[in-house]
Amino acid sequence: MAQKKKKKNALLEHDISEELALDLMREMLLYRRFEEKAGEAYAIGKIGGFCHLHIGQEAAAAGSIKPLSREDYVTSAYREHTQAIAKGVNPNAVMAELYGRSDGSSGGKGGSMHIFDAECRFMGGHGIVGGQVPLATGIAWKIKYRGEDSISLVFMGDAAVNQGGFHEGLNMAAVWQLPCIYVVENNEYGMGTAFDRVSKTEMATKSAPHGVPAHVVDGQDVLATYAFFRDLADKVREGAGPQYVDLQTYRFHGHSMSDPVSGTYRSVEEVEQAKDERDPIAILGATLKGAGVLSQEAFEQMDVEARQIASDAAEFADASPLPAPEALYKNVWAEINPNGRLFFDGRPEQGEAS
Amino acid sequence: MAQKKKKKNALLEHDISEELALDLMREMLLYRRFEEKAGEAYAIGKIGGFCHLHIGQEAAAAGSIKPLSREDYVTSAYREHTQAIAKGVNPNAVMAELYGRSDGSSGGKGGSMHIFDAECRFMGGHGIVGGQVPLATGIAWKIKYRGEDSISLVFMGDAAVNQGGFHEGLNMAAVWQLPCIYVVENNEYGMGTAFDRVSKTEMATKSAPHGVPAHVVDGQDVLATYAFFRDLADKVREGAGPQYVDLQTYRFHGHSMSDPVSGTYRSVEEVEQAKDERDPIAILGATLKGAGVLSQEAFEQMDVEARQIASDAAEFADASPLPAPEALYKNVWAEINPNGRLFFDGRPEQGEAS
Amino acid sequence: MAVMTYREALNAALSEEMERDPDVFLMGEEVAEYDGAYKVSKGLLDMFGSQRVVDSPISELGFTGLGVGAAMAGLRPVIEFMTFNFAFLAIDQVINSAAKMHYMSEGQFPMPIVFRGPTGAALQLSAQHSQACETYYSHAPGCKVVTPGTPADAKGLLKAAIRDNDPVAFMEGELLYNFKGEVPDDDDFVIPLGVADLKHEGEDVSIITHGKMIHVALQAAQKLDKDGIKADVLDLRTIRPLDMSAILETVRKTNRIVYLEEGWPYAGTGAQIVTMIQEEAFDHLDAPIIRVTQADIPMPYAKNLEILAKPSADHVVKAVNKVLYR
Amino acid sequence: MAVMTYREALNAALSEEMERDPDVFLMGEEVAEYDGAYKVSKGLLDMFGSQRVVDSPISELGFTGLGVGAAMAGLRPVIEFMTFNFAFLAIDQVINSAAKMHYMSEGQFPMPIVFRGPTGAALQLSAQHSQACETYYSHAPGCKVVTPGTPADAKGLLKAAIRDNDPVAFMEGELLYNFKGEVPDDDDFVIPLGVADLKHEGEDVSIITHGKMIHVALQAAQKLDKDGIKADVLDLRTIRPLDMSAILETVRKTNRIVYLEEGWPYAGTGAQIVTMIQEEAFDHLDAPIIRVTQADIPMPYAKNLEILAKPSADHVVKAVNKVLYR
Ligand SMILES: Cc1ncc(C[n+]2csc(CCOP(=O)(O)OP(=O)(O)O)c2C)c(N)n1
Ligand SMILES: Cc1ncc(C[n+]2csc(CCOP(=O)(O)OP(=O)(O)O)c2C)c(N)n1
Ligand SMILES: [Mg+2]
Ligand SMILES: [Mg+2]
Repeated sequence: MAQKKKKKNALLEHDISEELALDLMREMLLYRRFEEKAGEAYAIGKIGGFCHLHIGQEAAAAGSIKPLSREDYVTSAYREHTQAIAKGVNPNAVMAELYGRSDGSSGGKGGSMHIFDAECRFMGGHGIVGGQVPLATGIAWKIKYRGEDSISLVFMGDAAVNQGGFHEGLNMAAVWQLPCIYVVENNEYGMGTAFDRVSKTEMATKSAPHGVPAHVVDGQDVLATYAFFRDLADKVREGAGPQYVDLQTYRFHGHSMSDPVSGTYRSVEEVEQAKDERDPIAILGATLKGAGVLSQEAFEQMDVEARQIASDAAEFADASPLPAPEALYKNVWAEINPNGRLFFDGRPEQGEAS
Repeated sequence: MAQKKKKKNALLEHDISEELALDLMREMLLYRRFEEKAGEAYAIGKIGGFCHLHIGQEAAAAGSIKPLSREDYVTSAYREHTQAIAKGVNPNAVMAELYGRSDGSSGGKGGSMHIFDAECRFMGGHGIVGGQVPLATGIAWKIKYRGEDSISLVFMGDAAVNQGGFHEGLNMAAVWQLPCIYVVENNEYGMGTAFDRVSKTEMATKSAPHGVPAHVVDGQDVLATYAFFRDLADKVREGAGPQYVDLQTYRFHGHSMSDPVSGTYRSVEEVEQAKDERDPIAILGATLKGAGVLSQEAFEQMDVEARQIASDAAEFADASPLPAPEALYKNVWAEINPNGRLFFDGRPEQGEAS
Repeated sequence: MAVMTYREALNAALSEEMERDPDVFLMGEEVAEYDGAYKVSKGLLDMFGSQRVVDSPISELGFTGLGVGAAMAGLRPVIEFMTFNFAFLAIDQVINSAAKMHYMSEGQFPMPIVFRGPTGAALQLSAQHSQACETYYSHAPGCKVVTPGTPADAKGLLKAAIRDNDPVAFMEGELLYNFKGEVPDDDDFVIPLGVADLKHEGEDVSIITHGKMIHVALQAAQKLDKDGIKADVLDLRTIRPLDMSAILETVRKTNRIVYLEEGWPYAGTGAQIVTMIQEEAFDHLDAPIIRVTQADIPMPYAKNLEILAKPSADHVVKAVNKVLYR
Repeated sequence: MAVMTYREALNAALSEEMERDPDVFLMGEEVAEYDGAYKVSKGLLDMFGSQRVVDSPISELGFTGLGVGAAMAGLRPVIEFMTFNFAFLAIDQVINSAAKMHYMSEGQFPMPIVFRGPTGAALQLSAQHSQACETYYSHAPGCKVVTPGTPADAKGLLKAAIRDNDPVAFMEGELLYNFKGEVPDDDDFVIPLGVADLKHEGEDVSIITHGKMIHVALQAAQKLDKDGIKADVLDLRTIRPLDMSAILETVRKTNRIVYLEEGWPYAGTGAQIVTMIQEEAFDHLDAPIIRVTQADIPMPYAKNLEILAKPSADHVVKAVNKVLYR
């Protein structure tokens, strides 16, 4: 009973309605099942290249993106499938992109690392570690330039803070007081490198030289994460300037599909313990069940629905045609100038005006 | 009398002998007169390209470099003539380099921005803002790798801390505990940009995310600067790891010869006040005269000698021949491999083996 | 027509385009309060304010990426590199972000951004400050490259570059900024990208070139004139898009070609042009094409060595005599 | 002779040279505890310890500059880029520091450093991870460029590169790492830089190429064989220094040339080679040289588009037929 109260209190404490909490559960289940589906599709060769799953980090995505409005911008690195879905991109379009099909969010040209959706203001999907940090700073610049009400939020991995561009971006955001939230999805490892092997200091110190306020958030607790970002986004919208968040999380799978889950760089035990103790779905599940808000049956029903969306997405992707060969030379340029030549490979297919 | 005591106390306080203090005065006078001579030579077209004078910053050079040993390494940016002299490079060779002559420290190929002297372990002279920071980190790496006793000291301007490479360098130095001292010669401006227009925070915060201890030093007070670097160099030699110094100074001239001393970015009054109150030579002069260690006549005699060395250097440079035309293709490569072609301009003069 | 310097022409292009389109802004080191390291942006801060003419920290990678992000979000940034030598620090954002964004997103994010500043050598600035950087940008699809040599071209092409929806590396010349010439007054004087300009007419030989080298080529053409040799001097003006029909026309006319460029030879623009000529007009060549380039070395500081290292009118004359087998 | 993979050959070269010279060390992302992203450095941490096999932060500009500084001070660093795609962040230190240091200092600072890692496309890694980067390094004097295509070449050339006193961009291929071949056991098996290798002999046509494209060229040569066309396949192996005499020899033999490369065409290696052939063997060409390159676009992700974008044996066969006017 006391336990139940405490669980209920988690909702009250964070000022999160039961309905919203249930929505967050639905979201996280969807991300999990979507990524599992992607993993399966990769295993049977439907998806190629690199494929970085987000399993274990669902609360980080839902908790930070769901409080944002449609007009807010989200930019990320290459571990971004579920973030795209969180920002409103159709799971079918995301899966089709992973499959490299014409109905993919980038027509099959971007792949797993380059999900884009201009309408949802999901700004990619970038493959150069840290490269998205200046980009998101520029998006925040545009918001300020135009006097808009939105904000720019950018994700990066823990390894990205060692890139010079991270520091250059934060410094500029501070100097110009841009509405940008810099979120480190701190899953403790960059590929096989534990963060403390490449930094002598805590993650939270990294914004210190720029005068960007730092925050530490438990990214496995979706309610806490949601409440935090809801409040922070409001503050930034009201002119608080750039913010920096150490969003602490953990990756349950390998770095990408070809990498081992554990090995020299972390032990099986460590991963198993994290799965036991730090699974964001289990954590929210316990809260909601404890509070009597979600029954086991209802949870299972939700899961069935999530699995359904994921498998529908896979079916959709599988049915989507490959990009037409003519797409090859399309969209290299936004503007084919009427004069001069732009393509130089001498192949006949370019279809340029000249 | 009390005043005199206080002045004398400055020597005692910093544990600096009268002889050493007089040497520091000689050094600073030499730097000042050398740079003035360079300015004159530039005005009459003997020196070309960019030429960044160090006038006003003499104490920073003498106070930080003079405590080092011959085996220690010094690396710098493009405002480095006097730093090279401080590290032991012959003023004649420096001036001849500014003149672009064959007796220059780089045979006339480097010019003002690229003074090198391998024997004196003066490691350049680099023109890309911040570029020298990773280089000096690598030099410190070599010291640690070989288990040597020396240290690596690197200068950069205040504007360089906004380069990503600065942060990358400091982070690595901290992770590997390299014997490197990172010195910001903080003259308050990067060209026409006051530091507080491009940073929201104090200079001393910039090393915070890396766990590199920060120090603030009055770089116009040569005794304080000398004492500080003497002690710091010892500590680093003994394994204290990398250090970061905000060495506060001021530039009395324009950014380079073609830039105005003052203008939109700083007022004449500001510069005049600095010259009045923050001239390192006057500051040391007052201390030494106050302490009865240096008479006006002795000071003037020193100055005559400094002027002599500077004008001898100019004469030496002027008498030195231009580089031979054959030098053009020399030293592009350290190794001309016996096979294959390395040069592709099709001119006959390359003199390659092939 | 007004006579103005190359610098003034660029300044006029910037102010007119900023006037015309509120989404255009200028960012770079010293562009605002200092009026630009080379004074190209003189007066723009007063005209447009500090939100549109912006002094950046010395963070080339950062402010370049900021510009790319701003362009993704709908603005039309003009990013000034104090010189393109410093843009090596930023090239990841140009090649990996700007040049690929439109393609990777299947057309969702046009990239209307201009990266501009001087390229190539000025006088005695030594190895790190004296590089012609064209190849680093022209090699990558997705990036357009413009190299104006005269005030009129500078103005008309900069206006076109700002209006273009693709990333444009707009490469000026420090030694050109004081160069004077006639410039049409018309606010809509725009020179389309991809149109070469025959700067001197002849029939014996073609000197093809771009950027500040057109002046060296014209000098050579004058010397050749005295020898009775009439040269076409074709100024490419833009390197992507490339005016192949103008190139082929002069090739078919003279059958003898010299390519003059400021940069290094290995895989330079000249190599590309020579290759295309041999691909597309092989039978029209009466002699091998000769390239005249910088000496294949880092630029030395010493005055005499620098002169030897740079391509000169004399080098061009020699090359012309060679392709004419004289 | 032992049969080993390209990966093992590189590994052997590294361990032998590290054994031989205590000044050689390896630094890069994941090179130590993880054995290298592509396992090229497998076991080296155990053999040489963490001072000589060093995991770096993801700070390409920083650790590249660190390597250059260490080389100035007398060490012989081998800097691994996880792939050369990421080296755009570091190119300032390669071009502006490493390639110019020896010249700017008039020979005071030799630069014995190797930058190595895979270049070019693997499979479906999309635009930012699939670039052939040769041009960015070969354009600049002061930098040597090596592109081995077989295990033996990988070993012999890496050993040469490590022993060389100039900066070497050593460009491998992700798709080559599992490729097997015979490799001499000899500890002093060194292939000098600047020597091309005729990988297939013929007399009708020459396919000149480098890097992983030699396998595409050999495939094409086999197809052509069946048609009765005998092709020389000349593997340049190093791009600077360049074996011009081998190039001219095959040109003089067959008079018909196809250049095959993985990268983009504009100002690529092919453009340079074509240009030099026409400069130095103009009269030996019976047909224009044709280049076969990647499609001039950022690399698309979709499997079918990627296949279309890459140069293939069929493209080469077509080009050969064209230079043979068949
Ligand atoms: C500039 C750059 N260097 C290296 C890589 C290769 N790489 C891809 S992901 C990665 C690790 C990044 O780790 P982290 O930032 O912590 O993100 P996570 O994968 O944990 O989400 C590396 C080294 C890259 N893509 N870009
Ligand atoms: C990467 C890079 N960007 C820009 C420049 C042009 N530039 C040369 S010096 C300078 C100002 C540097 O100021 P600071 O670091 O404070 O040094 P100071 O000149 O005051 O000694 C600039 C912008 C450069 N050399 N390198
Ligand atoms: Mg991580
Ligand atoms: Mg300064």
